[in-house]
Amino acid sequence: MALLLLLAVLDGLAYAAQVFMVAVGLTLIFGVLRVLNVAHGSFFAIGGYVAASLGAAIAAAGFSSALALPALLLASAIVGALLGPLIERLILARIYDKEQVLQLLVTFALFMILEDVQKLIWGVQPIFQDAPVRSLGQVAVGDIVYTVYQLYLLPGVALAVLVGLMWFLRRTLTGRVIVAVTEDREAATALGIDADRVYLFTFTFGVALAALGGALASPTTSLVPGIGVNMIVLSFAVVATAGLGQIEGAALTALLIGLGRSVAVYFAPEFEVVIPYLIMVAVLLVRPHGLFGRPQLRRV
Amino acid sequence: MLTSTRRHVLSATAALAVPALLPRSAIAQRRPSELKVGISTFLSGPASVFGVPGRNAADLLIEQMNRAGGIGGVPVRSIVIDEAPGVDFLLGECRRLVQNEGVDAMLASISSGSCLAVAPLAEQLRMPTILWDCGTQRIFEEASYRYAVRTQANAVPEIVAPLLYLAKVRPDFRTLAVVNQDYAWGRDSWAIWKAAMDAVKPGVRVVAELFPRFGATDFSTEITRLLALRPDVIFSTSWGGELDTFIRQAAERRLFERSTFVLPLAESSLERVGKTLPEGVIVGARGDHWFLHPTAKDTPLLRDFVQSYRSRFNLYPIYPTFHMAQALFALKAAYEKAIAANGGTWPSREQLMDTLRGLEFDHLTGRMKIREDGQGLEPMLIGMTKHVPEYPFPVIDRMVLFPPELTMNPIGTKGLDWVRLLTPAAVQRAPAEIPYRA
Amino acid sequence: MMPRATIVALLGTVGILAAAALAPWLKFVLTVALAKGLAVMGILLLLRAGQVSFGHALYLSIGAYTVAFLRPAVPDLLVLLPLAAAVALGVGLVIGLFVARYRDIFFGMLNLAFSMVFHSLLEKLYAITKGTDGIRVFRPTVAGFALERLPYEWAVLGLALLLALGLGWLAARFLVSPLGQALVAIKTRETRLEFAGVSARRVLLVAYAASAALGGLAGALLACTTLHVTPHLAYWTQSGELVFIAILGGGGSILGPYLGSVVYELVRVYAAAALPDAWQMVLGAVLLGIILFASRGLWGLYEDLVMRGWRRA
Amino acid sequence: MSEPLLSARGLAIAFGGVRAADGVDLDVAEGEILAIIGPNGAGKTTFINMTTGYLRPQAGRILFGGEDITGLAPRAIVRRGIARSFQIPQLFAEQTVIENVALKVAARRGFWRAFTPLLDHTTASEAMRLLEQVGLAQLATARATELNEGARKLTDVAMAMALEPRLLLMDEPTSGVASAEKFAVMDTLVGALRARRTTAVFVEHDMEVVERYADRVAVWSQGKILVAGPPREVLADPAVLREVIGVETAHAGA
Repeated sequence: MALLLLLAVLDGLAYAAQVFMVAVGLTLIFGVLRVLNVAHGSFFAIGGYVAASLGAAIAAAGFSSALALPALLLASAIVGALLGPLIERLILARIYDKEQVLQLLVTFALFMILEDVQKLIWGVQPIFQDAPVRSLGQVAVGDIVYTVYQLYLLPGVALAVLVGLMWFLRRTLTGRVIVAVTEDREAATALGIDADRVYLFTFTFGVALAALGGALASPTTSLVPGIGVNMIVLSFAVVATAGLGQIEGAALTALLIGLGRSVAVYFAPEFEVVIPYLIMVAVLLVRPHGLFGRPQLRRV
Repeated sequence: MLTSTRRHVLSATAALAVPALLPRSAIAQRRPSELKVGISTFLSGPASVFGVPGRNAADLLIEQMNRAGGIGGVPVRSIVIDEAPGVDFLLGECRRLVQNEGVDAMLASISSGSCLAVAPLAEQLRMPTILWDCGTQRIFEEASYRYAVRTQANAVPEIVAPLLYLAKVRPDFRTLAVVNQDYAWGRDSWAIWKAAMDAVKPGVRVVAELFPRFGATDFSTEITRLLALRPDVIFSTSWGGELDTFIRQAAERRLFERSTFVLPLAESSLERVGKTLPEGVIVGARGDHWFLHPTAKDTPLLRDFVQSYRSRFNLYPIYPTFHMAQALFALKAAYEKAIAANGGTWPSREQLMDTLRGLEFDHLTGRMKIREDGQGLEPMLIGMTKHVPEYPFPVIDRMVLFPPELTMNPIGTKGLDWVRLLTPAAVQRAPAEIPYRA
Repeated sequence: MMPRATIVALLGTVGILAAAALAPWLKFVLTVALAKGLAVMGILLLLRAGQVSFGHALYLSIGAYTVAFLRPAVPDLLVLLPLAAAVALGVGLVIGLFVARYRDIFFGMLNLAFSMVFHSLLEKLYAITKGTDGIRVFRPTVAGFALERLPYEWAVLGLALLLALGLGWLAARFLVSPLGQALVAIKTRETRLEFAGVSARRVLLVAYAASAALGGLAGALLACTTLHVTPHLAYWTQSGELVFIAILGGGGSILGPYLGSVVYELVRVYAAAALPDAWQMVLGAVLLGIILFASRGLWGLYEDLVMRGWRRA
Repeated sequence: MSEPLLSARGLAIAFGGVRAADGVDLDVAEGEILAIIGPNGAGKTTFINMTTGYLRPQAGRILFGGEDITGLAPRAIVRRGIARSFQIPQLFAEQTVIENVALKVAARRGFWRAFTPLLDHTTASEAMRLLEQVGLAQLATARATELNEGARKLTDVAMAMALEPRLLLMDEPTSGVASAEKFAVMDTLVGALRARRTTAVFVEHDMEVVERYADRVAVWSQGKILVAGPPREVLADPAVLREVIGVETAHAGA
């Protein structure tokens, strides 16, 4: 029983890491831009596809498979740098003054477009590039074999991203400007913060994080059409549960979802699918503004 | 005021004019100048893994057919529609094909839900419809259709055959776990397997029933469970990207070393997963087809098809391409038989359907028959993976071709009831194994 | 304003009937569009209050499955439709009591959560719902008459049109009533409403329950049109589609949902016919264009183009 | 002396370290017009916020017509007959002036009508009467966003009066109003109040306005009521001059 629980916790942690990586970029973008970015799932998928293509190119060129890991980072940087500014400047920037629902729908339209773009570029055959997983090997817990990638690397990267982001947001000037905009957009703009640049930077950064989520997932899963769709709903649930733009909240929510899911798979598999939603409803019932969300001052 | 009213009328007419140009009815008893075939398949979403190869096969085969004179001397043209957006959209599209494009026949759908919705519509519209890939046995068990037939087997033999194979090659297994996708096929196939297993090999203990969400990308928790439970057999009817992912993740964590896998749809993943899939895994192909089919692989028909498919799409054909071929070959055979019986005149829709029922026709890997209730009868190819130097992916060894008599319920029975009547003796009636030959 | 909208509505009705008569296959597409238009009208009510539900597919599927389950016992269309609307209304009231406390993303996501839970129930309770295979609905009688395919299709289209007109008229009246105006007030400054002694939560609940009933009715009409229901109706992309249509049509008039819905279905059909591999891209591009260049939707575009011309004339 | 309409006892509230109210006792008699003056940030608006239920006092009680209304929800307090207007009027931006007022009329007369127009005959004519009283009749169909500040203030007051309150609380009714207009605005406003015999409390910075329109003045300073009485006496009080008006004038000059 003790071993069983340990295994459930390990599985939960590994899954939580994935969930966090999927949701953190969306949380950041939502916190600052207040745009619920449906295209986030597309960026996730494109990150995965670009990483897989890079990995395949590396393998084809005969380079060492040790390069496969940094290639994941490179892929997310490429996707962020290419798509982020393009979409933010060309599309989002035109509608910041419009209603939120229009902003959301714009990203929905983008999602539909990008969905077909992926299909045109990468086809419909599942793509799998697991060199990074293989290069790291396995590790045993009791007599249960785990991959190092899943047990150490994914949670490690998630933790690093969490700590790095917190440091960035609290200790650097850019980070504190972002926090200021998250907390009170009007006040921050009144203080002379150049909101345009903050938006551009945050969106690009968020896209890169989404792509990183996809890139990190790509060695463990097949990339198929529609892979982004599933990510969207999950990350939406995380953002709402966490509280607006709360990175720590996203981490805690991911942890709850990860552990909840693995406990469900072990003891009540029927409930696995609805775990994120049950957690969300439960959290919002007790804390109407999310785990870490503060009620926005009601304006009279 | 007057002018503006006129403008209204004008714009309304303009809006009407577009669709009004389109409709035309086509109930042709005369030999048409072109045979239009509507094809519904997945062009987007995860099931496009099957849908696009199916469409590709149709494109290739129709080209070849037309070069050889088409069907009954009439060239064939396909109109493809996407079934991914759901039933309401698909039914609208089917109506468009029938009532506007005037198609002469429909080849319908991969998803069982789509087929269950399209078959009644075919009936209403009197549209000859061939169900080309969907698997649910419910269609012809719960209703009878005059205008719909199916040119492949269904879920019952697709599940019974691998079970009989397993019982034959590993008669000693005592525990089993299932990992199926959480949707109708995953649930249906498990219900059939469980009922049949209790009849053929009573006393096997099911240690885990795992149904990860459809579209899941991570099976690590399930794999941990399976590693800890150590079942003798792991059964999964998953397919596409999810099956690939499951195989990779299981292989990386050495699950294959602990349990025997039964993967009835894995033929369609072999090329993609490559030798990550170890030897000794029981695999199936949803019917009597594989590009190295043991009895047909040296026939010019299959060899040429595999070659031209490969050179065009850079992949080996997988089961949906064979299913598409079966549907097109059946259509051609039925038309030509009906024309001959008609003394050379073009058959009516009803004549076509009457001919399809009971039709025997040749396809890429052999000869098959459509039963009187519209259900196709084909053998089931089941075998075991083996690594050979000729291919960068596993091939199928120790193949058994289960005949329909052994695995398919007779007309008028329900598959799920029928499998409960199976006996352990059924295992012994399985034909001999055929080894892989290079 | 009002008489002009009435003229447009009547012209639209004639147009739809003429199109369905000239092109039989359009009859189905238009019936589906009208049914969805009803649900979108519900979305519009919530949009007036600035709230976006990402889960109204829940009510669509509740309506559809109510028809599927009750059809064996209740054979008539004219009974099935109000029953479905009533069931959806009941569920909407219960869920509304909970979600009307929330705003913005929380409102949207809680709705999403409920619809996704229902979606997985539909898939999980395989023994009852037949999972993703769905349930076949046998053609119901209409006012006691067992109709053949063609008259039945006309009957459903006619009913959908009548419902669209009648409920559209009611909804238009609702929007100028105190409750309807209070919805707009929720969007601009909810606390002010509280200082008038009006419970914003209760106002939103009324609109929510109405939108649920409209969704249920739409779902029931869809079920009676397609005669086959699947859990896909409850999936979040369907909810997104409803919001999509609402924005496409424009929130300025009660005709917007129907305009949006008809255009949406037609664009999808023609895009799928022209580019079967990239129809999503076409739809996405149309929506993008509308939002960037005509953010008041098709109705707004119509007002700009036609009404302005009208005034000049 | 008859029982006061509104009676606050020992009200206290602090934000962070700032004591906005620190044991405030204040009575408002039926029918009077009371002005509250005091330095910026002294807690005058906080008093309105506490009385209308937007903020809950940390200590003390508020009685209205003898009933304890401390901590009730804004909605419940409105129903008991207390309405307010705001320092910065936030009208319902998407609606016209008459619709803004009619919403409040409807809120009083029967709000739960779903299929009859907000502007039905009775509601519309009552809203129009209110607009006439504040002199805005000619702007009735203008959009709320098109008004100048004075008209916005008056609309806001008309909206509050539409609730037919027994007590009306107004937060700086002349701030933002051009000084040429302020007496005209106040004349209409106070005229309407007197005509309806509505009790009113208004927070004000402009001493001319206070002197001219208030029956009584209360001086709010450092979380307490420094002094209360008729305008002439209070505004002549040297302590008040030093504490409040001195600061005020210096501030206004800056």
